[in-house]
Amino acid sequence: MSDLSVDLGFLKLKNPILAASGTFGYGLEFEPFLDLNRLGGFVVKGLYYGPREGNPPPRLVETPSGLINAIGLQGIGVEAFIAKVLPKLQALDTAVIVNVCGASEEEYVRVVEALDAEEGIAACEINISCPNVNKDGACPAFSPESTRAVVREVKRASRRPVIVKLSPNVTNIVEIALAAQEAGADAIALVNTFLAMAIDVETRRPKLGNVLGGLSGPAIKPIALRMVYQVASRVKVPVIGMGGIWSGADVLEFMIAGARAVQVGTANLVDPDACLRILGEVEDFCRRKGIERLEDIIATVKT
Amino acid sequence: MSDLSVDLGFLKLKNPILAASGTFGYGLEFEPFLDLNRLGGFVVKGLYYGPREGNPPPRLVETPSGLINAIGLQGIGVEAFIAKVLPKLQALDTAVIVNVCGASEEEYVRVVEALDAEEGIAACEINISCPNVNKDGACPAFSPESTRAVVREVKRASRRPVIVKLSPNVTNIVEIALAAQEAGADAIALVNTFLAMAIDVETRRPKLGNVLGGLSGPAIKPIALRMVYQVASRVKVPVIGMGGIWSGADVLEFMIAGARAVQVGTANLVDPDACLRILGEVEDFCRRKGIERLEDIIATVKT
Amino acid sequence: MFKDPEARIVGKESWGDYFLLTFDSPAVSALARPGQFLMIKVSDEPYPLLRRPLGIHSRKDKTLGVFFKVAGIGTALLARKTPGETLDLLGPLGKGFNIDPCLAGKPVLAVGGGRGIAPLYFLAWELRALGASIKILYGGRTQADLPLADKLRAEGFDFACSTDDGTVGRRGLVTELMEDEIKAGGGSPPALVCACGPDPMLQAVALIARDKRLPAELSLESRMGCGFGACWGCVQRIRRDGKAEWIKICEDGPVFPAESVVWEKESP
Amino acid sequence: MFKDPEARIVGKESWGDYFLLTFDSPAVSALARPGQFLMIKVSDEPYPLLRRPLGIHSRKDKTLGVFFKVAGIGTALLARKTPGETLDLLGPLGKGFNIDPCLAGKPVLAVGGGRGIAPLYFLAWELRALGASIKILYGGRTQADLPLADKLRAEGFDFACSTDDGTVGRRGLVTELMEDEIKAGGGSPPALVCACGPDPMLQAVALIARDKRLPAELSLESRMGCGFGACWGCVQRIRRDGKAEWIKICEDGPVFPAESVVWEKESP
Ligand SMILES: Cc1cc2nc3c(=O)[nH]c(=O)nc-3n(C[C@H](O)[C@H](O)[C@H](O)COP(=O)(O)OP(=O)(O)OC[C@H]3O[C@@H](n4cnc5c(N)ncnc54)[C@H](O)[C@@H]3O)c2cc1C
Ligand SMILES: Cc1cc2nc3c(=O)[nH]c(=O)nc-3n(C[C@H](O)[C@H](O)[C@H](O)COP(=O)(O)OP(=O)(O)OC[C@H]3O[C@@H](n4cnc5c(N)ncnc54)[C@H](O)[C@@H]3O)c2cc1C
Ligand SMILES: Cc1cc2nc3c(=O)[nH]c(=O)nc-3n(C[C@H](O)[C@H](O)[C@H](O)COP(=O)(O)O)c2cc1C
Ligand SMILES: Cc1cc2nc3c(=O)[nH]c(=O)nc-3n(C[C@H](O)[C@H](O)[C@H](O)COP(=O)(O)O)c2cc1C
Ligand code: FES
Ligand code: FES
Repeated sequence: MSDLSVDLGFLKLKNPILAASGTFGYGLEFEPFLDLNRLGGFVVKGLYYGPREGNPPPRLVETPSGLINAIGLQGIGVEAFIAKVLPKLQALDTAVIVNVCGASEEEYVRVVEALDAEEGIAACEINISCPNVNKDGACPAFSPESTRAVVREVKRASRRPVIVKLSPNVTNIVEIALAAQEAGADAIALVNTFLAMAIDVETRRPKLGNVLGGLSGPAIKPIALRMVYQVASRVKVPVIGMGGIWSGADVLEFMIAGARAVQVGTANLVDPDACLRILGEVEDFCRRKGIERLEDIIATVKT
Repeated sequence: MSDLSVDLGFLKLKNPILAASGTFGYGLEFEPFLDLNRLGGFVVKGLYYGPREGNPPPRLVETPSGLINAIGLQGIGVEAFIAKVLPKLQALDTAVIVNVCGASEEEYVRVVEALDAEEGIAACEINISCPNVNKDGACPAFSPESTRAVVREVKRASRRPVIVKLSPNVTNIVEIALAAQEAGADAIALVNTFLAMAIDVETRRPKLGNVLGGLSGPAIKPIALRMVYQVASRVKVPVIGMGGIWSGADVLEFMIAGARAVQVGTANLVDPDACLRILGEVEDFCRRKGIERLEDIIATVKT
Repeated sequence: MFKDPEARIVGKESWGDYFLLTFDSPAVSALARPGQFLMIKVSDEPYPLLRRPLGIHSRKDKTLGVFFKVAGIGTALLARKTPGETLDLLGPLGKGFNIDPCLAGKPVLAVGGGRGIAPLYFLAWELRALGASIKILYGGRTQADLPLADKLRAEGFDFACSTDDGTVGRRGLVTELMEDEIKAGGGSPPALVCACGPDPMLQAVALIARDKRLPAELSLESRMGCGFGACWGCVQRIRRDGKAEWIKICEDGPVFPAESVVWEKESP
Repeated sequence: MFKDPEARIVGKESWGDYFLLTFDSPAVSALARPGQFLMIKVSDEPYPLLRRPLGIHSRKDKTLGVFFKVAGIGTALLARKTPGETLDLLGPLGKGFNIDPCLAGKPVLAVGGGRGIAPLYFLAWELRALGASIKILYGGRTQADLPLADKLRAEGFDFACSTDDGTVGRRGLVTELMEDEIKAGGGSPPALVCACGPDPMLQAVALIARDKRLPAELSLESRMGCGFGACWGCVQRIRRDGKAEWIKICEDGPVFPAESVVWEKESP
């Protein structure tokens, strides 16, 4: 059996497969379909401090090999999460990561502080890249300055490792990643969704209630992989890659490009047991190729 | 019969369907498959001043609903184009647009000047957005300053209308479009391809000889449409939209979002008569919906 | 709630654009209730990407059935499947109709528009088994949209239909048929109205039910990402304890009490 | 060069992973030459996106044939097509083998590796018709990779085969068989060698041909975007007038004189 564990420095994962935020509910929704403890870990749905309404429907549009969503981070808020959900997650033997949202630097800090008092959370993933909240899709991850500002405040407030999740909707992803690293990020996760749109030609209305939304799924994988490759070859902190992962081969592509771990997003919606299928495919690959330690393939792309 | 013509101000097109640069050869390759004169027009393959070798193969990778290319603008150069190809194009009754490339501002100017002496060219499309030339995919369309610089020089040198073709690999597409407009662009074309990558997990080598390439095709349409919508609602010059157009409905989406004309790219490779099939679908739509002038649907999205 | 990756198709019928597929899925079948639905994979590849939601149309021993109209690429691919092939499905999903045992002996009205008949067929069988006196109203644009009419009649269901063009049954909307029916029923109004169909029809059913003070349950549709509560993609405005909220149709629905559904003026 | 959007499939044979489809395509068939190829649409949807290139394997009146091995999603979809369905294809594309009429009466060697036999079968028929004395060498990993062996023999072709594992024919590479053959031929070396197969095999054929000063034509493969010269995606390094250039395989090839092909050390 190959050793599939990967070490993020601040966190050792059983295997590199994490379920991505917003596509895995609070984790528990998937218990009927898979054993959560077999995952490397999962990232829960984005949490603001208070509960949020989210965007008006329609919230989803399918596109060729892709999905545009404009959920708008509907959710129960951090207090309800701590009271109702976290106790159940604490019983699990896998890395639980909380995706932290905020309308301002202060809100990110408040969420992180509320979580700091609790046990059973492996890390916070700071979502500075959601395209579904501001009207034009703008977010802190659009500039190195605002990235640095949020990350610095959050790092100051948190006793936990901080993963910073970046947006792909930028000219220079490396510059943003370096800013996050400089401000203290313990890891960089990328990519969040691509700002996108669809129009119903019969009614001439946008197909999403929110007009714009975020594109995910296999359609975006080649762009996401490029960004992970660019970032991983420039930062020192571990990179968590994602965007359109659908198979074990996709995971390996991201790892060979430099990711130490990956997240599986949209695939979970289509196949609630996708993470385990994908993990199985990674295992098969290692066996077939005689790879003893999966970590050995990280950043081995021959360019 | 609906009136399908569209007016770009400097150029009236029979219909809004142009074939996109690099996917339509020098036009003549398509004569066995369709009547070029039925097109709104076509944009020939990108031309540097001199002939160019292009990138080592493999130059193409198929991805889910997409295609990554790293041709690297192999081509015959502007002199051979004028001598051997242009005479044949001059016999056509459709808008012939030349896609102009350059390694420097001076080269763009040289190409435009060489073309200026010739007849039978409706406009120049300045390609400041090719991701396949510099190692990291960078191009003038990455910043408002370099966009402005190239466009200003080209406008000064050219007696012809200048269409500026933008890159989608930027944080703020509106800012770049405004810079192009300010520097004198007669129209804005977007989008060029998305910088992308694929890795062969068996060999751990990039699947493209050039490592990085540009993603096109239906996979990117939702992102391209979003950008066209954002730009069209902010600039005064006409916008030519493209990215993943595969059907008449796609054309209508781009026009409703604000494009005055569109370009069909990758679809031409799969179906050499794609432009005419798509045109037929647009006609059918107008007939079914009782649209007398196709121009009336431009920028009518109800947000 | 299971994933059955290999539900073997054992039967197929079709009428124009309408298809009925039956398949063996013992575990899912054992739990299925009328109004619940399945998420069915339509491709092994990531195109089309998402599973498609289809109501449970019938159950017989270990076999389930779905009845659907071809609406696009996903249902078209599904329509090409043949007996012997397998379906990959999740189910049973959602909550379904509220079948109170004390409906035994009471009149129940099931109102289906077009493909909306799908879950009502399963409902009708279960209610009949319970001893309720079920009447099915089945409407469509034209006769071709009522492919199940003969079968319903042959199976002895009390049944009436309507078409927009009058090719069969009452000319007009199925909700007009519903009003006739309630009027004709006179002293014994239905103890429950169950409806499934396009939004405007459901809105009309809700109005009639409110007007006549009839309890009604509506089976709603929406675009679904997952079908099991994970993505928050499928929400509908639902009023609960006086507060209107975005509620997940896949988890808390797809069936809701008519009076709880808040209709948007226009769906965008 | 045409688009035939509706070439009706009239025949299908299969051997494990290998398939032979024949279809009516009068206009394309009328122009087809051995070594030319078709670009075949494998899906009506933009997934898989590109057409797939397949060599023309046979021609009989208005009917053409393709012979292929399932290599991935595109060929797998093609393998599911059945007689009565239609294919959407572009063809005939490329230049094909250089069949000089003065080959009549002369020995020609056709060397095919695995699916590389596809275009050689058409070539063999045409050369035989011309009066050339053709010998086919057919190699594969194992017997299952030589599904056409019986047919070639039955049709009276002079024929030999090899397998890596020795399950049938000479144990070893088809290029070793080729060397044997040339040696055995003694005084009458082939007037032309035509080869199609994986790159390493073609490289070996080119070496032998150079060594023995035999004219050889190689049919190359590469990833193709369009197949008709529009995208510059399919290039191979070819030496012409002493200068090595990236030449489009789809337009100037796929068949090139062996000595003009410049091999990269390793393909990336
Ligand atoms: C709970 C539920 C139960 C349903 N039961 C049935 C049934 O029993 N029989 C039947 O014929 N139809 C039923 N539908 C509708 C059916 O799901 C759609 O017709 C189908 O998904 C269309 O997919 P397509 O690929 O054929 O069409 P496309 O238009 O190509 O689909 C495009 C996208 O939109 C989504 N979509 C389109 N229309 C709808 C819709 N009305 N509801 C939900 N998603 C939609 C699809 O899932 C897909 O993501 C039900 C829908 C829901 C939500
Ligand atoms: C001129 C020419 C003639 C050919 N003739 C035959 C033939 O007669 N019989 C036969 O079995 N095969 C032939 N091939 C190879 C055949 O085209 C590939 O096996 C097929 O395209 C693989 O597609 P897929 O979807 O099944 O595999 P996938 O691996 O899923 O294809 C992925 C992508 O790579 C491309 N691709 C993969 N392998 C090749 C390849 N070797 N050559 C070109 N493109 C490739 C595909 O077009 C596609 O875009 C020929 C190739 C060329 C270039
Ligand atoms: C329905 C949906 C909801 C999402 N919600 C969140 C979220 O709450 N927080 C976040 O950081 N990312 C969110 N994302 C982005 C994903 O975590 C992931 O970054 C993206 O989908 C790319 O990965 P994929 O292509 O594998 O889905 C969401 C994505 C989808 C599809
Ligand atoms: C093979 C290929 C070559 C291309 N070459 C050029 C080029 O020379 N100049 C240019 O401006 N754009 C070039 N493009 C980009 C297209 O013109 C177009 O902007 C892009 O492909 C998006 O449109 P599509 O999705 O319809 O293909 C090329 C695209 C492809 C696929
Ligand atoms: S469809 Fe995903 S939550 Fe309902
Ligand atoms: S495949 Fe497009 S030029 Fe050869």
